[in-house]
Amino acid sequence: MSALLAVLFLLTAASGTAVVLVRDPGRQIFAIAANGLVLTLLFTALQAPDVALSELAVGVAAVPLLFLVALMAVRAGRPEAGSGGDEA
Amino acid sequence: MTLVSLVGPALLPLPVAIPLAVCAAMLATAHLLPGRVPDILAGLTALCVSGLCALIAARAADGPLVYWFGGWEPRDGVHLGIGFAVDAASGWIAAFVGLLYALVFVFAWGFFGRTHGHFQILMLLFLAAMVGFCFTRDMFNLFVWFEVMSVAAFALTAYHLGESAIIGAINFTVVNSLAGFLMLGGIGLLYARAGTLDFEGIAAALAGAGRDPVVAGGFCLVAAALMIKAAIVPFQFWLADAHAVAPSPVSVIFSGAMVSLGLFGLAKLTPVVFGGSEQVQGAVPLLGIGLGSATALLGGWMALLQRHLKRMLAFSTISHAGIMLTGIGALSLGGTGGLLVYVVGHGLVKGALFMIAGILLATRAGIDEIALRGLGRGIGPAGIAMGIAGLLLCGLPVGLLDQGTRLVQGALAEAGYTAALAATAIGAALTGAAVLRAAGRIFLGLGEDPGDEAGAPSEAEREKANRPLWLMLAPCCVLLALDMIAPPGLVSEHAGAAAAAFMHRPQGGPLAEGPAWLPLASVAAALLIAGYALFRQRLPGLVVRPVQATQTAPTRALEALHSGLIGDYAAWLAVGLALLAGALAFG
Amino acid sequence: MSPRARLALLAAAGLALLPGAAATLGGLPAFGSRIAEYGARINALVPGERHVANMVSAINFDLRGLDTLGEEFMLLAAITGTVVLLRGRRGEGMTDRAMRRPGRAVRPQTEAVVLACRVAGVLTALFGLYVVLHATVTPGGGFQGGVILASATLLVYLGEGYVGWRDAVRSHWLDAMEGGGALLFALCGLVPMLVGAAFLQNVLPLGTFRDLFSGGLMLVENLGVALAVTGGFTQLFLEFMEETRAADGPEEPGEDSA
Amino acid sequence: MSHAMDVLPYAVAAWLFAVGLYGIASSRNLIHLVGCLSVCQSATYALLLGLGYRWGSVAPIFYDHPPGTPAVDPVVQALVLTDIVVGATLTALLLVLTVQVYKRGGSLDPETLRPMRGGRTPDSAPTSGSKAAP
Repeated sequence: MSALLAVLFLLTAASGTAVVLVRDPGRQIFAIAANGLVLTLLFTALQAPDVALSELAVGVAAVPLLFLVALMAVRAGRPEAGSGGDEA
Repeated sequence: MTLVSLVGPALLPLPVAIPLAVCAAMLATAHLLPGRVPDILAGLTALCVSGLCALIAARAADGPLVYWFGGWEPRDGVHLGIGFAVDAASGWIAAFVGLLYALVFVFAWGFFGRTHGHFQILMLLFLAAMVGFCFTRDMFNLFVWFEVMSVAAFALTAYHLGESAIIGAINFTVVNSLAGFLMLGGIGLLYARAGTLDFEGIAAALAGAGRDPVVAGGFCLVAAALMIKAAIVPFQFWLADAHAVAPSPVSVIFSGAMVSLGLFGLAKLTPVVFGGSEQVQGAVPLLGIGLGSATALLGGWMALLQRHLKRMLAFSTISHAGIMLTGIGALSLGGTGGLLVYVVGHGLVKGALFMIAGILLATRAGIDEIALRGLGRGIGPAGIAMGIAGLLLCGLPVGLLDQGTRLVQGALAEAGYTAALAATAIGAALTGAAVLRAAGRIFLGLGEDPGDEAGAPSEAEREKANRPLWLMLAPCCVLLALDMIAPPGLVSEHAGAAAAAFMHRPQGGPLAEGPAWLPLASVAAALLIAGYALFRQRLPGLVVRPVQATQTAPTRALEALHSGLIGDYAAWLAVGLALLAGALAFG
Repeated sequence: MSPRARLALLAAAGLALLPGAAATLGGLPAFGSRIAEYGARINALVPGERHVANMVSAINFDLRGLDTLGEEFMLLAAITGTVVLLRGRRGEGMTDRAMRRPGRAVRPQTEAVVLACRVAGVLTALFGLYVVLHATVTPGGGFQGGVILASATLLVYLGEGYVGWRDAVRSHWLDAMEGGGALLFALCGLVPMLVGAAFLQNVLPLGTFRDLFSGGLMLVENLGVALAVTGGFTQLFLEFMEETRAADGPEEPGEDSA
Repeated sequence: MSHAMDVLPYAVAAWLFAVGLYGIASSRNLIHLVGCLSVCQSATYALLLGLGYRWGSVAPIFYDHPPGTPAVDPVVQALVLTDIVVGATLTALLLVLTVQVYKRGGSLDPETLRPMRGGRTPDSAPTSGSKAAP
C-alpha cells in the first residue's frame, strides 16, 4: 500500500508538472485529462471513493470537455476587431 | 425595545437564507417575471436583510448570539456542526452591507434591463455570502462564503463585456482564485493541528502552541488570502484592474464592502483564532504596521496619478485599506474598534463616490477627468456631493469615517507607531486631494485647458442613461448623510464594548482618540495638493519645476509595476507570501 | 517586468519561502499516522444517529449542510455568470429556441450513430440516476450523479444533432431546474424552522441503516442538489456549445446587455 | 513505511502549487493559464486528503464494513468535494472570459492584452508641461 501510494503521489506531481509544461493548449487538454485520471486513482487509493467519483465526472470528463470547446471556439472564432491573419 | 428582546438566536440563519431562497426562486421563474419585479424584489430583500441584521446586532449588545446548524451542538467539547456566532460589531457590519446593497439596487434601477434578473441574482448571492462571512464561526464555512463572494464578483466584473472589463475580470479571477486555494491550504494545516474547524475549538487547541511552524504556516496562508481580498501591498494589483472596469453599481459594492470584509475577516481571526500563538501575535504588528503604511502611501500616490475616475477611486480604496490594516496591526481594542467604525464610514463615503462616477458615466458619457473638464456644470448637486465626499475622505472632522480615523490614529499613537500615524494622515490627504482635484476640474472647470489632451487614452465608456438624475443622486446623498449624521457620542460609547466582544477580550477603558489636529492637517494638505494640481500653470516655475523633478522617477517606477500582466501579479503574490513568512519567522 | 525579471522575482520569493515551507510541512503529523478528532468522532457517532452508511454524504448534507448550500449557490452564481457573459454578446433571446442558420447544411447522422448514442445516452442517464439515488448508502450523490446526467444530454447532441438537441433542451427549463433545485435545498433549511427545529435539522424519519431510503431530510437535499447540478451543468454545456456554433454562421450583430 | 513517505504527500502538494504558480507567471496563452490554475488547485486536494489518511483504514462508508471499523477522515473528503465544485466553476468562468477576450482582442497572449490603464493626469506628468504620454 505504501509503495502504491508513493507512486501515485509522484505520478500526481509529474502529471501536474506536465499540465504546466505542455504549452500548446491543444495538447494540454490531454495532460489535463491525464492529470484528472491520476487524481482519480490517487483518491481511490486514499480511500475516498466519493471524491474519486467526482473527480472522474468533473476532472476527466467535464473540465477537459470545457477546455476542448473553448479551444474550438477560439480556433473557429474570428475576433471582431478585424485583426486579420488568424487561423481559419 | 420589545421587538429587540423578542429576537432570539433562531433569527441568525435568516439573513443568509432569505436572499439565497429569493434568488433561487427568481432564477427558477426568470422567464415569467415581468420587467421591474426583480429590481423591486432584490431591493426589498436587501432591506429585509439589513433590518434583520440590525435587530440581531441590537440583541447581541448583551453578548454574542450563537446558533448551531442542523441542531448539531458541540458534544464533549467536540464541535460537530457549523455554528454562527454574532457579536454586536459583526451584526452591525452585516446590517451596513445590507443597506449598501439596498441603496445600490435603487441606484441601479433599470440599469440592467433585459437580463431576466441575472444581475439581481448575482448581487443577492453576493450579499448572502457577505453576511455569511460576517456571521460564521467555522473556518471552512468562512472559505465557502469567501468563494461564493468571489465567484459572484468575477461574473459581475465582466458584465459590460468590454475588452478591458474582461481582462480586468481575468486578472481578478486568477489572483482571487489563488487566494482561495491558499486559504484552503491554510485551513488544512490548522485542521491537522487542531482537529476541528470551529474558531473557538481551534483557539482552544492552539492556546499553548507557542512557536509552532504549522500554526504559523496556517496563519500565513489564511492571512495572505484575506490580504489579497483586501488589496494590501504587494497583493493590490488586481483591485485597480477590476474596480475600474466593473459596472459602477458593482464597484460601489466592491470598494464599499468586499475589500473591507477581507480586513474584517483578518481582524476577527487574528485575536479569536490565533490569540494563543506567540508567533502570530508577534508578526501581526510588524505586518499590519509595515504593509499597512506602505499600502496607504502607495495607494494614495497612485490615486493622485490617475485621470480615469474609477481607477483613481480604486487606488484610493487601496490606500484606505492600508489605513485599516494599521488598525489591526495595533493589536488593541482601539485599533480594532477603529477599524470596524472605519469599515462602515469608508464604505459609505466610497460608495457615494463610485455612484457619482456612475452618474458621470451615465449623464456625461465619460469617466476621464481631463475630458470631463467643466462638463459637470449642469449637475451641480453631484458636484457638491463629490466635494463633500472628498473632504470626508481626507479627514473632515464630521461623521463615522472621521471617528474611525481618530480611533485608529489613537491606537497607533498609544502604541507609539509614529511613522504609521504619519502614513495614515498622508494617505488620507493624497486620496482626498485626488478626489477634490477631480471635483474641481469636472464641476468647476478649473485647471488648464487640456486642448488635444482631452481625448481619453482609454476606450470610450458609457453606461445607460435611462434613469432620471435624482434617482441616481438620492442613494448617493443618503450614503453621505448616513456617514455625517452619526452622533459622535454613540460610537465612542459603544465602540469599546463592541470591539471587546469582537476580539473576545475583557472590556477596557474608553478608547483613545488620535490628536485632533491630525485630520485637520490632512484636510489642509489635501486642499493644498488639489490646489497645486489645478492652478499649477499660474504658479512660478521656481515652485513647479522642483516638484516635478522629484516626481519623475518614483512615478515611472510605480506605473511600470502596475503592468496589468497576470504573470507579474503571480510573481508578486509569491513575494507577498515570502514577506508574511519572513514576518512570522522573525516576529 | 520582462518575463525574465518576473521569473527571477518568483524564484527569489520561492527560495525565501523554502525554509518556512519545509518547517511547516515537517511539523505536520506524519502521513497516515492519525486522523483528526472531528472525523473520528463523526465516524463513531453518525451511523447510529442518522442511519446512513456514507459518512461523506452525512457530512455534506447533514452535519455541514450549510457548506453544501453555499456550494450549490456558488455553482448557481458561476452558471448565471457564464450565461450572462456568453449571452451578453449574442443577444439574450437567441438561446431560447433552436436556430436554423441559413447556409449551413444540417449534417445527417447515420442510423448506427443515432442508435448508439441513444443507447449510450439512456445507459449514462440510468447510471447517473443510480449514483444520485444511492447517495446515503454507497459512494456518490447528487453532485456526481448530476454531472453524469448532464453528460447524458450531451450524447443527445452527438446523436440527434444540434437542432434536435436544442429542441429537446430548453434554456428556461434548465433555469427552472437549477433554480428549483437550489430553492428546494434552501427550503430544506427553512422548513424545519417552522416546526421549531434548527435550520437544516433532520426532522424526517431516518429510515433503516443501509437502506436506499435512509437519512431522512438528506434524501430531499440530495434530490435538490441533483436537480440543480443537472440543470446547471447542462446549461453550461449548452452555452459552451453555442459558442462554438456562433462562429460557424455569419456573425450576429452583437448587443451589449448593460 | 519509510521516513520519506511521512512528508511525501505534503511535499507533492507544495510542489504542485509552486509549479502551477510558475506556469501562471510564465504562461503566454490564457487557456494554458487556466490549466495551470487547476494544477494549483490540485495542490489543495493532495494536502487535504493526505492529512485525512490513516494507514490500514477503510473508506468512511460503512456498507461493506460494519460501523466501528477504523476509517479515514470523512471531513476532509467532504471539504475536497466542495473544492472540486469550486474548481469546476472557476474553470468554466475563466474559459468563458478567455473566449470573450479573444473575440475582442484577437489574442490569447496576456502580454499583448492589457487592461485599461486610463493614462495619467497631466499635472503629474514627469516631463515638462502638460504633454503627458498616455
